[in-house]
Amino acid sequence: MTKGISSYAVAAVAVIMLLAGLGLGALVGPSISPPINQTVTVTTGGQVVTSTVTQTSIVTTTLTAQAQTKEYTIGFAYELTGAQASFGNDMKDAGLLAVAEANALLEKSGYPVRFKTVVEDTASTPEGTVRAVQSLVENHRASIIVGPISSLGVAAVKGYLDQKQVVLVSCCSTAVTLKLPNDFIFRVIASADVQGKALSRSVLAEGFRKAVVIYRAEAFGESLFREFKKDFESAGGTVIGVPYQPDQSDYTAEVAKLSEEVRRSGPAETAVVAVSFQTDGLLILGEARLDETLSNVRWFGINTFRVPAFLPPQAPAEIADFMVKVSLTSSYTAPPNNPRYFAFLESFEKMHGRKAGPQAELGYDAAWVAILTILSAGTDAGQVLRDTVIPTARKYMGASGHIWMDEAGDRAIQDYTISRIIKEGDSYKWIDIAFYDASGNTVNPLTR
Amino acid sequence: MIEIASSLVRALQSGALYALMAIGLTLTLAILKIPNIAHAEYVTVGGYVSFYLINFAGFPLWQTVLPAFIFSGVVAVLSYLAVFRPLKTRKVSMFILMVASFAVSLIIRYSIYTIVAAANWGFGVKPKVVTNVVFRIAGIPITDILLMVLPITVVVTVTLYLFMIKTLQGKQMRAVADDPDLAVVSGINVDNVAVLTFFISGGLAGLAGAFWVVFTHAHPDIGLEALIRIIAASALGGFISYPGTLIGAFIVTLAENTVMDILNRNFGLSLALKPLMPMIITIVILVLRPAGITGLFSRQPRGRVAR
Amino acid sequence: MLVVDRVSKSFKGLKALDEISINIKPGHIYGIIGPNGSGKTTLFNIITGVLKPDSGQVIFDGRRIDVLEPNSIYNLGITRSFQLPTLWLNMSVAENLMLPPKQQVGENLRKAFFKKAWETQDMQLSDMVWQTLETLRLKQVALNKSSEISGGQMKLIELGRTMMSNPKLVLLDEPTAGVNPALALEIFKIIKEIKQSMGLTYVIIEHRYDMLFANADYIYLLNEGKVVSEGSPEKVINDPVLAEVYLGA
Amino acid sequence: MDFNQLISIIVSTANFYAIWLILSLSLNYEYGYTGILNFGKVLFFSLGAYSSGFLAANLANIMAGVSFDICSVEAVQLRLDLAKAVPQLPLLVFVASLIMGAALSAAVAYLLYISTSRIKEGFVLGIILLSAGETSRIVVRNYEPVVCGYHGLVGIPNPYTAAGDPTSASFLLSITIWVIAGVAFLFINKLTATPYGRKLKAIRDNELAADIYGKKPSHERRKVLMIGSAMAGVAGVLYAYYLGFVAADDFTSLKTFDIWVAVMLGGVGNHLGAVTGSLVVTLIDRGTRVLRVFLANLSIPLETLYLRWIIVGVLMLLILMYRPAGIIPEKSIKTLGLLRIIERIKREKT
Repeated sequence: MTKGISSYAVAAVAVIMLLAGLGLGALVGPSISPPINQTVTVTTGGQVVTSTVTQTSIVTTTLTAQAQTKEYTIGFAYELTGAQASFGNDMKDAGLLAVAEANALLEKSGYPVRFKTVVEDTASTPEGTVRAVQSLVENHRASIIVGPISSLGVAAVKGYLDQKQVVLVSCCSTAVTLKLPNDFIFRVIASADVQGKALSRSVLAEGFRKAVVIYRAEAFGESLFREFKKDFESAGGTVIGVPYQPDQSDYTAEVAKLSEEVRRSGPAETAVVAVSFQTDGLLILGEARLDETLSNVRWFGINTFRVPAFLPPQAPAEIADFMVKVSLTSSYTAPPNNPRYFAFLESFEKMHGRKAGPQAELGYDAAWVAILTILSAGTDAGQVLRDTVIPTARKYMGASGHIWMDEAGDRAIQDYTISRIIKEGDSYKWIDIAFYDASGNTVNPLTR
Repeated sequence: MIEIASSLVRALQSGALYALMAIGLTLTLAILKIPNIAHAEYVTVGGYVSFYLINFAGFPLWQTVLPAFIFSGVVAVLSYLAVFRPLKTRKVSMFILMVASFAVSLIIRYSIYTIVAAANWGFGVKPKVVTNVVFRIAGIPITDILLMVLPITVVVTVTLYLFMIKTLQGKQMRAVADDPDLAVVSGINVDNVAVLTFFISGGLAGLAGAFWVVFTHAHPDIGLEALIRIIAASALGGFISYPGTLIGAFIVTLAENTVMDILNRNFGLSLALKPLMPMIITIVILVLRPAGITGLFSRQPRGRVAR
Repeated sequence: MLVVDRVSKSFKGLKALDEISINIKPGHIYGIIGPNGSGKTTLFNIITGVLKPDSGQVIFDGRRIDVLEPNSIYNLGITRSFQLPTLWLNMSVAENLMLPPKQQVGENLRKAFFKKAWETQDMQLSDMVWQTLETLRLKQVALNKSSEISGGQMKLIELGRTMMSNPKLVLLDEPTAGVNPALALEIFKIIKEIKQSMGLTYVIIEHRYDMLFANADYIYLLNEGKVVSEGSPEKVINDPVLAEVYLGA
Repeated sequence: MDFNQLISIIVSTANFYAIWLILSLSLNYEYGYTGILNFGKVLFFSLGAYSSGFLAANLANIMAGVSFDICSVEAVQLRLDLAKAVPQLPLLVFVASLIMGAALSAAVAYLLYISTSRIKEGFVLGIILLSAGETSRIVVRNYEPVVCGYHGLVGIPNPYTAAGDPTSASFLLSITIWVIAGVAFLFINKLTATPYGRKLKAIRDNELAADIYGKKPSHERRKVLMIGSAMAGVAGVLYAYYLGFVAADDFTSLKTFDIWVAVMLGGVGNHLGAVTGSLVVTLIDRGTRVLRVFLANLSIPLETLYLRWIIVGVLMLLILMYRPAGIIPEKSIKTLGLLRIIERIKREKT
């Protein structure tokens, strides 16, 4: 008899402990870091008085209030640890730049809106992304989420965001399966098909009809390879793929395979295309350097190669020399000579003391789209924001070009500039040689 | 044929490095009965010592080897003194030691993460010194890393072997491996032996790390990434055999390079499946040949050992 | 009752048992003596199924048991104790004693859910445990964790577990090893008591020959895996082989 | 902080907590009670998730009579549309997934156990399970037909689509998750507070003695591993439906270690320990996120992102050294018989 009671008592205690623990966590959490959109900052003269009030209550203050500043929180969910950490940190910093710029402009104009950022780490895993986004939405009341890089992360939070009605603007997710209309997911990058075509056309434009592609065996790399292959073969070319598991520290076997495929297909008329990120790209180039065949063919790469991390002083000069030797040609997501792109690069370096990494312009644009959306909507109601993103983005000219979103909330047109690395004296430089015209699917050389 | 030959050369190169990493794991397991997962982190520590000296002090690679050895050895000894010794005196089970080593590995790895982030070194950066091709045999590149690592592995192996059988300390180590209680009774200071074992195994891992970082890149996860191969190599040696571990390391890399190459060539198996190889080796070895291993793991009751 | 028929066992070429034969009849106390390494514990391990013999067979109540698993041999009625106590260290003394009884309904995965099915049995069990605790004078530590009691008490629990399992044949491996002389005497007294009251058969390995010779009905002297002398205590004690074996003369 | 915010924090934390609780309970049943070193917990967890994704995707295709590639955007749209058109369907698929997830995990556990029956050492079995988990992850991520390989399977509909609006549907799902976790707790509690639990502990504490005293260690271990894996499979199904998404890349061995940390912190061999341990791990996750933002506001230059892991590591070491039994130490299984002995001893003392 007593036995039965104790078993249920144990269960009851467990449940009470669970609730108490959760309640404690929830109470402690926000009280350490007060939710910002409930904080009203009153600026009077040079003095700033901050008082926390509920949204409906009226601010009463003895000081003469000149203007009430409304503060919105933009939540950044980026890959700050794990496999894509170097990527995620760049995106986050680019986004922070956008918010700083926006706040400076708003302050100058005296418009009573400010933006606050909260950064959370997704640990480069789907579950980590869910936890990060939940914390942003619930602990910090983020009006809009910017990030993450990985399509898996975006896919993992899609259900949650649709239910909570919070808009997410992703910088870099390219998965085709997320091309769904009427959801809360928006992407300032074109899905893989556009980039695949641009890459394919840039190879074709140089007269190659054979290509060997070494690519990351994950969502991004695989879809890009698929689209590349489709377009390249439609133009009468042949493509061989060498997939590799990303996040390893040894790619010798894969590079040897690549070399073998190139030799088989004829080094003179074959282009090597690398679909890699920064860390694996460095390893692959470092290994390919030692290979005779691969040192004497033309290389093409995606935009990740066109970053300072591949050049001295951040990387050994031998790798940069190799890139020059094989005339590595890379495309990046911006229209040629876009002043905003160069302004972005400059401001980034000024703010963070280092050069922007691959695709950082997309992180910058994603944050700007989020900011402009809130400003145009004038509210942080999720439904309204969702309907505002597409028209707002269409009006925005970003560092990565014009962000024309289709009905699914994905970028429909992407500008690509094709550039090649050269060595001038002791320094290495990327020069723009052509641009990709998405509407005609052609590559046009740049003439100055 | 030439492809097979060149994959053999590649297997030899990374096999020698994995062998250096795995020997230490086998040493601590066989002598002290500590399954030290944190062993992989000593590789990372050595790698970062070498990376720092190369990139910020302008050292050539060969000069970074000794500092990496000593530094990693010291980190290993510290982890022994701070964690494993107190636990050992409590006579905890091998499993508890493994859990503790997992905690140690978390602490070391994320401390490195913190340092790298604070110093703004970047993740996945290539050190300034790179591998170079010294000469080619029939088109197969022979790199300077291979020419450095292979002799070092041979020298280290032979030295360690001689050390174990000729010197007093080596004999003590073997005595402790055979029967720790008996060793205590015969007047061996087990604690000194343990410190020495940790210094040597941590040092060897650090030494391997110094080369490994040049071969790959500087990232706090390089040790973790190598861990499965280290375990597989050690498993092939039955977790106790020191030459077995050596051969095991070569078998693992052989499977990852040559066997994978053959599978890819003849059966169209995607190279993306390469990381399966060490896992499959581990499973097959443990399922087919558990006898060599069960001797080590005597059936200890959990908690305090009745004695 | 138990017949060990020309059993051999070797470890890495070392012969631990060399065609050994033993015959145990019910209702007696048998003693097994011999120097270290003479194969006494190996013999127990083979009888209880922990080890499989290289050759020969073990027959219990007309049934060949050397092919069976330890748990099946136990269910036939053979139980044993160990020289180094192998208690369930994270459990209390009382629980250690509650475990041995056979056919506990509550130990069945499917029936465990239905408390009614096993409650009465568990209550009866507690009475048995209580009695055993009384016999062994262990009540004061009944609720202690079995890793936190003295070595002598551990030996008593080893003995208690054999009592709890309602066996026909009990093999005791040095029941008084590491125990003070007073308690050792006590232990043999208890063994005799149980033998009387429950009619059990005992086979005892013991280094304290004085006690064994005083209590056993029949002695086997083992050396290098063979029986070198057997018979009544008086016979074995006067056998010159005994001195030879122990003094190496 | 207003009430709704508090509620939503509790709800989402409790969802993860409940799923983690099922895993910790099952691991505690396997390790804490029976001493099985299951380093491959994530394998059985993932099998549950894969079965949900696989069933949801393929049944939707079959229902609609189309043969889309389950990974295509059309198929995703179809799944979501079909759920709205036939609102009972997702609930049905959910129940089917629960059954299939549990059965598949148990079956795989069975096969793995009998194929390694020659191995007597638990440590070796643990390493085999660990390797098996990683192997299955790499194979599934490279093999599209299961759950779309590296792309992951998007659009597993909420089982309570019939409820109408997404908020109440997801709340119903949350309640389902909690109820299942509660049932798991009661189930495992009732199962082990018996002579059966005592027998398992005997196998754990000393396998040889248990064998000598007539318990069948290998036999019982197999059953325990199967039941524990089935529970993990159920947790996997709940996880997949909660996220509405499955990807093989989510199931790295680090997840297994998270569960181990929870069990070791909480205290092995008692279910309250698992309850507490997974609560601590959950709160560390939320807590360090808050702490990080707090420290960032103080503009301390140190990167505190990695602090969480260092805290977990230090906490584990402290527990192992100073409180080896965990936060809540193991207690005797108080069956009626034992209670009677306790009573008698009390009576005798007075």
